[in-house]
Amino acid sequence: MITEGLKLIVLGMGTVFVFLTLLLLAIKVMARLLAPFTTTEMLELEAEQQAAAARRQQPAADTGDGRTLIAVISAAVATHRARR
Amino acid sequence: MITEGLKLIVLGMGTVFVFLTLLLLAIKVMARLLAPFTTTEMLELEAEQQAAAARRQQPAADTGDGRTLIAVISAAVATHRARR
Amino acid sequence: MITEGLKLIVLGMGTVFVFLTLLLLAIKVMARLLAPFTTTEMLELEAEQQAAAARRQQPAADTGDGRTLIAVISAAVATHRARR
Amino acid sequence: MVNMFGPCENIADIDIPMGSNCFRVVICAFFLWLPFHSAAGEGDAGGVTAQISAVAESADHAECLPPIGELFKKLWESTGISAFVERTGDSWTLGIGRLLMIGIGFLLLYLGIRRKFEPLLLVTIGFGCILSNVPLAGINEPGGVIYFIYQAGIATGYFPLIIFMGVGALTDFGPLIANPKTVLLGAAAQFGIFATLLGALALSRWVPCIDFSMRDAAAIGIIGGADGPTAIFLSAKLSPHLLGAIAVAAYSYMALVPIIQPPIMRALTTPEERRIRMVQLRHVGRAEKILFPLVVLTLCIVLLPSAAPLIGFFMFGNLMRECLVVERLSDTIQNSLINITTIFLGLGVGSKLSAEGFLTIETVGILVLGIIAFCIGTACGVLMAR
Amino acid sequence: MVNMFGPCENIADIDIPMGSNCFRVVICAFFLWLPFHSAAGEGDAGGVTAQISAVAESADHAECLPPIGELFKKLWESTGISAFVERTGDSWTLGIGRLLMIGIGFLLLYLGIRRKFEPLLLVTIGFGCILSNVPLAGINEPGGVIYFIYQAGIATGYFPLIIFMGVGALTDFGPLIANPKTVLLGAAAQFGIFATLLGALALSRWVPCIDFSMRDAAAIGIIGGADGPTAIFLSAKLSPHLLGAIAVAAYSYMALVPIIQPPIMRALTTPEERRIRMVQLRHVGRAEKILFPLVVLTLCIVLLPSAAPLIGFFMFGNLMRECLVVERLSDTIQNSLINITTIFLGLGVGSKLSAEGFLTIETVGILVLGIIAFCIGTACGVLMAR
Amino acid sequence: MVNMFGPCENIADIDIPMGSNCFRVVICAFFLWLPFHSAAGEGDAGGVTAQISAVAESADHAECLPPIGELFKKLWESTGISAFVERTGDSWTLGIGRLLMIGIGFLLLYLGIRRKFEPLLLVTIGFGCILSNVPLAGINEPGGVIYFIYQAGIATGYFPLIIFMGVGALTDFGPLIANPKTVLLGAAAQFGIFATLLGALALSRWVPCIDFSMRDAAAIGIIGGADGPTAIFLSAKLSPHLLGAIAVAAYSYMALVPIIQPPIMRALTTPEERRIRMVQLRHVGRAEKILFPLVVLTLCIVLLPSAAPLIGFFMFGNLMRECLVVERLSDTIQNSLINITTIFLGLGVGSKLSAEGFLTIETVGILVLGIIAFCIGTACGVLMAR
Ligand code: NA
Ligand code: NA
Ligand code: NA
Repeated sequence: MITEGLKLIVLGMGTVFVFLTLLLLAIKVMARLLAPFTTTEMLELEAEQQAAAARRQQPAADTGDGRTLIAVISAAVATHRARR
Repeated sequence: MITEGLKLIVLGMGTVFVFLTLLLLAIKVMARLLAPFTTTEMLELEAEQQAAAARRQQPAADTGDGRTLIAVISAAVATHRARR
Repeated sequence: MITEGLKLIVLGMGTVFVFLTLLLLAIKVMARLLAPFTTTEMLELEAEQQAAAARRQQPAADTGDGRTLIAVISAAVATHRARR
Repeated sequence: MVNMFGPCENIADIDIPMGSNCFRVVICAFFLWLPFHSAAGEGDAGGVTAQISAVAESADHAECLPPIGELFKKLWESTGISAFVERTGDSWTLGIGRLLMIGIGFLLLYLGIRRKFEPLLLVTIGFGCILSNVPLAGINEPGGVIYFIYQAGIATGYFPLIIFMGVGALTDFGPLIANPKTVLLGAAAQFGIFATLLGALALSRWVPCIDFSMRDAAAIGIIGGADGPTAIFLSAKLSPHLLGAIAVAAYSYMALVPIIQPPIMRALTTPEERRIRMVQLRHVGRAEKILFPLVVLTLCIVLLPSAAPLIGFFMFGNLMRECLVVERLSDTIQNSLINITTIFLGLGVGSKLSAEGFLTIETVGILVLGIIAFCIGTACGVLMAR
Repeated sequence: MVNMFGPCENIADIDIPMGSNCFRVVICAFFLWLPFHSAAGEGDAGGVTAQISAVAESADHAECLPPIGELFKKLWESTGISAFVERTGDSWTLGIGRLLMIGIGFLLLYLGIRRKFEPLLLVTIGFGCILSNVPLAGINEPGGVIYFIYQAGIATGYFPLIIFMGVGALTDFGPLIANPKTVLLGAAAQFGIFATLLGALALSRWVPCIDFSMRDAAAIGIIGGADGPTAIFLSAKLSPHLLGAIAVAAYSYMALVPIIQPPIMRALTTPEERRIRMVQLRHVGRAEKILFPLVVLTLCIVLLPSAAPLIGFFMFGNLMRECLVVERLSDTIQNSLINITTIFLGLGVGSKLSAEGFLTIETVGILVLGIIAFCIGTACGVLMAR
Repeated sequence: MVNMFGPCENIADIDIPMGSNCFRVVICAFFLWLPFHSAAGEGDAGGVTAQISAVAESADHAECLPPIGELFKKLWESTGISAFVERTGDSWTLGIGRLLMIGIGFLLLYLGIRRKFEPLLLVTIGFGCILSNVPLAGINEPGGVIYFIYQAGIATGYFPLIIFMGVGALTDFGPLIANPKTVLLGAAAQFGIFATLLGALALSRWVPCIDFSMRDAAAIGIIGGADGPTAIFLSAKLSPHLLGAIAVAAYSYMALVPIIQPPIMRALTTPEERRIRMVQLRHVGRAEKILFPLVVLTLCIVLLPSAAPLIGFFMFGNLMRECLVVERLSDTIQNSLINITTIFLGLGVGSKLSAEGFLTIETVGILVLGIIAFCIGTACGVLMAR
């Protein structure tokens, strides 16, 4: 029985390595093929974050008139809606 | 077979028109019978909207003390509760 | 048949009383055994409530700068998150 | 969000206010389906006249429909009016009886929607009752959907068990643990139950047309406990033919609790007594709340194992509520799961509201017994509480 | 929230970014399972070669595996590549046909995800199609999960009924009640339906390889109504072997509504007419909204009882939405229940997208008929609306 | 919100703090049900003594109960105490064995609630274990609810598939795609799996009372992968009689991951190595995330089609999560659907924790093997990662 088990192990380990290696290659190929899309997306994301940061800095100046609070509330509401 | 299809069409179209015409009549009869309720409901709704509008105008005057914000938050919370 | 029904009633009522009495005893025993835990928990709860009350009193003084509102919003958000 | 399952709103959104065209499609489609319907072998075992069956067979085998005049005659025979009229000749329960039961379904909807009597159950039971009594559609015959719901969920007892799990997850036993003497008020339910049982046996003994077996009487007795899911669970086991009447009676009287109880209470108690009951309860610890369902379950296993399915699921729900480590599951049980089960439970109970099962003198007896027993139960509860 | 059903994220959280190891476990586990797979008697009735079966038997009885070289040969025979190649010899529908259908599954995913054509259905149908056509896995054979979903939920008609209940709970009939004449626009759907039916019969008559029965033609006709759940419900009854093609056609054309309708509408109406339709509707009262589903149901019972299951569930959903006393149930129907049912409905429809059933000249005919019929339907709708 | 499914809270709301009277109703009702119980033919095939059966028969046929003294004797015979005592005479697994298993159920509840070891599964499995071992109630016999849950959802493999869909919808493969080399860490799981398999075979060879077949050993091996749903899915196929022990072992060791892993990791890695792993990952695009599940599925179809059900449902869930056009469905899967399935999966696994199946030397072997294998798996994972 233990010999049978060793057979199973050779069979299993060998093929699992083949499978996982192929998967590793497939992911790398996919990443290379899709690199342009990924880069564009990343740049857009960064631009957006910078714009958001800029927007965030400006209203911080005029705290007195309640705009910050309204912004906080709106952001909370937006987050909440986005989450559902 | 195509003759059979035409029979089905005559049968189907005829009866569908009968059914839909009866439905049309039924909706009209229902609307007439329920007209008093609908009118009352509509008037109540309008009164409520006017009251709400009046209420909304007043606190807009005193923005300084934060009441507007509290109203905004309460309204948001109420909407949120109503929605669930 | 009615005699049979009376038999069922005697059987049922008797055993239900036994069951409920045992349950009553079990709850009392449980309450006594767990009394130390319950007391600790209750004291913690009270301490927390007092702390919360104290915290609530303090910021009530400086309403002008919007901290109350932020506290209200944070509390609402926290409650909302806790509830899900 | 609205436009995901049909083109209904698309069309409306663009330009023409067509409202929803979905149901018009259904109507058209069904006129197409009509001639093939019974041969499709779906549902209406005894529900379609032999003639239509013949049409369908010819349509099926020879691919050829009868002449147009005959087709219109068949069409007439497949309408509900024709079915109500013609079937009444064979058996009143198939013709006019179905019409009466549809009326009762509408009455239940009225009670649920307008009077707000236990709407969650009366609306679903009422609609199930209407659908079960539609002639020629076979919704309540083997292959039909409501028949299936009853067989799969109620005859087996699974839906009431899930409801109990949900009720457990919705129940806070804190007040009971703080004031354990109230446990003995269970006798109130008991008096109601046994009074109803005796009443059922008395009816059976002295009223000529009523003949309840011991099992029937036991099932009827449960109405006196004014607990809907238990009544459904046990009558599905003890006497399924009375399930419709028992469920309707149980939920009606559950709805009457807030109406009947206050005057009885006012008659039997003094204002001082009522004020006394409002005393502050002690704080109940988390450990107590977690152990309570396990203690009840243990007692149940030791003394009354045959009640373990129902009490077990009830306490499982309560444990998930109180243990605070499976809040995901507890939330789902309290919402999606109990709601989905309630819908199907109601529809399934409706399947037992057929004319031959419901329009009997027994049902009248059950309804009358129920209301008497309920009053007795309430009165005993109040007296015990003193 | 992420870490509740596996150790996947635990490992990642601590130190090593292992990502999710769940699926690696699955892979390892399946290599273990492999030699026993067919003897486990699960799913692959006709799906596994006799040799593997023999291995499994020996593994089962004599507790002894064949020599390692033979084991690797068996392993090769249990791969998908080998199955696609070797089966093509027996029957192209089992070999290359499955591969083509998997391609069609990916195409449906593309349409759903990238083109956003009815994604809720095309993503689920597409994935169901891929899984159904995996060789040797037996997912679409007795014992397999998608076969079970089809048999339990679609062949019986239960899933479309639940979807209809959900659509009812999502539909606001207010505009229709305010302007009841739009009801007659149902004729638009009707023209589409009957034109498709006639087209199907004409194809059957004059195209040599196509041979639709009357039932098939009726089922195909429903595509012209551009309503997915109705098409699925009725083709499961009338001609299940065409269900795959009909469902794909129906959902594709539903998705095309917003693309095809505006130009046809612009061609057939003047700007003034289009503006006129935007007039303010009257206020519709709550009582009207509550009674509307009951009126439709009553008419259906009186005139067309065989449509009662579908119309009944549709109106049940709508009543729960409008009656406002069972909001719990209405919410659950509009969310959890319809979503869960949609997932399984899509997977189940996918089971009808097998090579032998779908890769036929009939499917091409159905797809062509569908698009023509849909244009006719839209044009008639617009003309009727004038 | 609380008062919708019973009169429980109504009564409390008004005046008298009755708490919930639901369960008292259940108790009363069950005393009524008692004499009829076994004749109702529900569940307890082998679970009720012949005498009670005789009572029930007489109650059924002659409508006549035995004298009151004898009734109390029967009542005693239907209590749990009596069953535990008397059955021990026939077979210890029916008497004292059930009591021990109920104790193990309470232990699992303790581990889940107090120690917070995988509470979602250990609480439900623990409760399922308790309910399955209640004497005379027949919950785990044909007709009983937990028996049904096991047969319908676990023996078929459907519940683990749904769980996998949910886990897929909860898993973010971003880190794995950013750093694909971590895929090879799957070998960690593999070493655990094969070490456990060898261990099981060794036990079977050298320990006298243990006799695992090749199938059993393969099923036990999966514990080494520390993945609960896979272990349940495959042991339901390979050796259902060990499912209880395997599931308990798998979930216990899953719970131990965060406890056992850090010290092993600290022993095998240097602080510098641990810091290196925290490097910033690259941004992973939406297209990559959408294609990843499809790539895995394709590889699986090509190389290992027999794993397609599990991997397919896993990747279906992940695709729905990432494609962003079916968020409704993805939300429902991540919440209602996976929660409902988890509840029933746990209860169903509990049905395999019966005394005769679980209280064996094999179970001890499995538990010991599991803990050793888990340590090996973790150590190999860490070593591979270097
Ligand atoms: Na009588
Ligand atoms: Na032809
Ligand atoms: Na041995």
